[in-house]
Amino acid sequence: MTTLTEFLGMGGYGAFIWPSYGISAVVLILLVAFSLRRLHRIEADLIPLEQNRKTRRQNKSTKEGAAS
Amino acid sequence: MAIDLHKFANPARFLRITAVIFPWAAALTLLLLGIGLYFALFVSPEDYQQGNTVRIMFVHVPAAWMSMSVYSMMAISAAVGLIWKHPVADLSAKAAAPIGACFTFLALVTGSLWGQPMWGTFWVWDARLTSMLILFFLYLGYMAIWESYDDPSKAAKAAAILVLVGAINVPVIKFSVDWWNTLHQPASVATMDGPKIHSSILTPLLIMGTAYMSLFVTVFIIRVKAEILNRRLRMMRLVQLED
Amino acid sequence: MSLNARHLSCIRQDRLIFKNISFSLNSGEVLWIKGKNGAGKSSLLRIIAGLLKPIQGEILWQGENVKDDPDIFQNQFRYIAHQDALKPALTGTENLRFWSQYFGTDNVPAALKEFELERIADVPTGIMSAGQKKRTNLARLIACPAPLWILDEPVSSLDTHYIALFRNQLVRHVKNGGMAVLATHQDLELDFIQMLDLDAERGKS
Amino acid sequence: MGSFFSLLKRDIQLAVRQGSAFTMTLSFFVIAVTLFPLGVGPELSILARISPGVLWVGALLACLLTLDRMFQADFEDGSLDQLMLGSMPLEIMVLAKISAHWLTSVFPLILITPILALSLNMPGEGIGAMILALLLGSPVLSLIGAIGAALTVGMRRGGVLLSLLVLPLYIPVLIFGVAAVEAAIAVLPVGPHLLLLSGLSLGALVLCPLAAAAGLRLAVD
Amino acid sequence: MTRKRRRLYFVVAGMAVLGLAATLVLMSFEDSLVFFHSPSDLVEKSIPAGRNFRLGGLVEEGSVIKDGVEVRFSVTDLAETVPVVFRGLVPDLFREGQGVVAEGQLNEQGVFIASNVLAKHDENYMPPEVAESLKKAGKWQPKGEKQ
Repeated sequence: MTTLTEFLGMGGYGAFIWPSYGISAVVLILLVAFSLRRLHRIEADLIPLEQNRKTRRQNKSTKEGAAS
Repeated sequence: MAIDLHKFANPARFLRITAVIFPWAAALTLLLLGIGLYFALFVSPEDYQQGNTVRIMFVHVPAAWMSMSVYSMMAISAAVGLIWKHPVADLSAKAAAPIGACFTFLALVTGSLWGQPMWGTFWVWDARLTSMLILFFLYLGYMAIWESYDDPSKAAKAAAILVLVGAINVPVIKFSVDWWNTLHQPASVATMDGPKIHSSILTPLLIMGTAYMSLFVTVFIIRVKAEILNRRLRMMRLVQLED
Repeated sequence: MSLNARHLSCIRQDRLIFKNISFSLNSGEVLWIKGKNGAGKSSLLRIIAGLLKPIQGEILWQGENVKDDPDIFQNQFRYIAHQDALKPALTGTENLRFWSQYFGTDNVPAALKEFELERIADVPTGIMSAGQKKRTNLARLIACPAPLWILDEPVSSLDTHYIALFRNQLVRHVKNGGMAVLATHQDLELDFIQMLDLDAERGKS
Repeated sequence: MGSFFSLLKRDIQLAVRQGSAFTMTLSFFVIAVTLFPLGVGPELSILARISPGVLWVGALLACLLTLDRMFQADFEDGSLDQLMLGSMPLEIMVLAKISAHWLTSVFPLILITPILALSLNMPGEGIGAMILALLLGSPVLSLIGAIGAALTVGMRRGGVLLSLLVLPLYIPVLIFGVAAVEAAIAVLPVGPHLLLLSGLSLGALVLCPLAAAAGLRLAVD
Repeated sequence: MTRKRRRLYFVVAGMAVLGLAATLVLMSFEDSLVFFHSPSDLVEKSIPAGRNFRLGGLVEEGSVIKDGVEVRFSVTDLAETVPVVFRGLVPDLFREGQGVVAEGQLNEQGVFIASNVLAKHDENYMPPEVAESLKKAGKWQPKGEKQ
């Protein structure tokens, strides 16, 4: 128990060291999370459009196939 | 249409290559962060002068390194984008900016948390700290430009001009501690006569530095992919409008 | 003198405005560009003036690519846009004098006379009517002479009298060996005219 | 050269003709500076101590207020297009606009600075240095400002973005400008500070028109 | 004048002006463009009493006297020494032989009355044992002797 408190106390500098590590962790985790969320949103928005294009192409080719 | 093909050709290759790198970069980041933090918090000794506060260095210095490297990378990308009109160059500068801004913010905050117990103040207006703050504002301005233009190709050019103008700040940050009498101490690692840090402290620092670097690569890949897909999304919506 | 355009394409904000536009124009000719709103008339004129970069294609002046040597095209044309490029705080004469000095020419009194502006020339352009401003703007064509006129809706907000007056100026300019590229909805009933219909060009593809 | 001076002449003529902008900038400067004694309290020693910073910041903000009009008016009425079709290089055209801006918007501020400095109880040694520092350093304000003005031309709410882009780049001039005056007040050599300010001005004189011209090309495109 | 020729002139002129700018900036670096002044500077420039500035140097060995909240010490750059008085908490890194930057002003007696004291540390980092053994081996150069 004493070792843990000693460790957390960091020789009296815990109040500066732990916030440094904490804010670094928070900022970097948020950065990763927001980046991933943005990517997933865009990917989700793309899916219907891609399918739309595919079906139109197929329609086009079947039409052309029928015409020839 | 030939123009469209040109716009997609390179990004497609970029996406293929990064898809291979991504899992390795992500795994490396986690591994290095794990080892680095273990060394930083448990193995590394106290400094003879600064005691335990030297541990702040392991999150402060890598962030500061990255803030400047990311900006330099953006400046190079911006120049490439302006001169050769390479489509991925503009997007990669745009994708890197928020990451660089985060690193700069962290360097400033952890630096002031280190400064208070050691120097006796959270902040001083010396050359190193001030130029670092300017760097942070430059990142913010860069991102604001991207937000302010409706036309992405215009935004890319305007943002590139700003990055290149601000690039003059990077050598100022780097050499500020040598050019002026600052409160901030001179460079410890990249010096002419080798590192001035004992290996037991230098090792965790370098591990953390590499971890931050690979974290940057990981997030950068995610963000560039998002930008490329976003551009494709925009194009497809326009095509839909035309029909 | 000749002006040629080859395979011009224009993209604005990722949208294709027009593509593969070509024309050639010689001394004594007028090119009338027609098209619906948004067909790219103004964009085409701005491309010719060098204010806008085409995504592909080139402009040739006297058979030489303008991109290779911009000097040859410099000051060879006068561009009249929608906006009047007049400072409201300055009088008509002052505005015209500034532009003629800026372009290194000097023909202001004649310009005022030709466009019947002498009576109002010393009034700040800020209190002029739209038609008066337009005429002052058009007077730049005479005040700063140049062989090629690039005209974007030159007769909008002019009444019939002044339309006729402008038409006479245009005819005289062309008769004297000048040329003009003109985008307008109004038929000026000129006989040495070439037509370029951007809507029709669009249909071709 | 004829084009350069005709444009310079026109811009000055416009500023004189529309005197309101002229006096408004000056009044802003005076009011902003005189607010400090009210905010900080009338204690003369404190005022004397902060006076170099107050005057520099005041001048900087007053300059910032006028920046967005540097190209905006010409952009809106179509003059900018015409200016770009002239025979002189765009960079030189931009330099003419910047010179006009400095002469009409910044130089008048320098003229009334001594009076304001006295009202802030600035020591006599500082006032001369203040004027010299402003004369040598303030061109940077117009030069860097031109970049911001060019990049925000045609934007609906460009003013805020303009400040965000330009203010960080103003920090070095502010720091060295204030340092020059403080050195003079502390009876330390002022020479090096003034050299540095002139160096900044000369460097900006070359680099800023390039960047601003690139920004303008973007605006008309 | 052709465009190429003109551009060449502009580039040459631009380079010349940039060179001049760089020279001016470098010249100013040589002199007193600083965050703080050293005790030698004080003697050279004879700063009058009552002016605010920053004084930087090393805390002289054996000069620190703590008297309640008041701390008296001397700042030295090994050539000149200035006595300093400060009322307040000094930072943890404030030690004899360490770098220090004090803000304040001189009084009539030539004593520096500090309103704020900041510690400056050097670019060396090592564990205490290493520092100890370096000292023993005589390889240790305290910062003061380097200058």
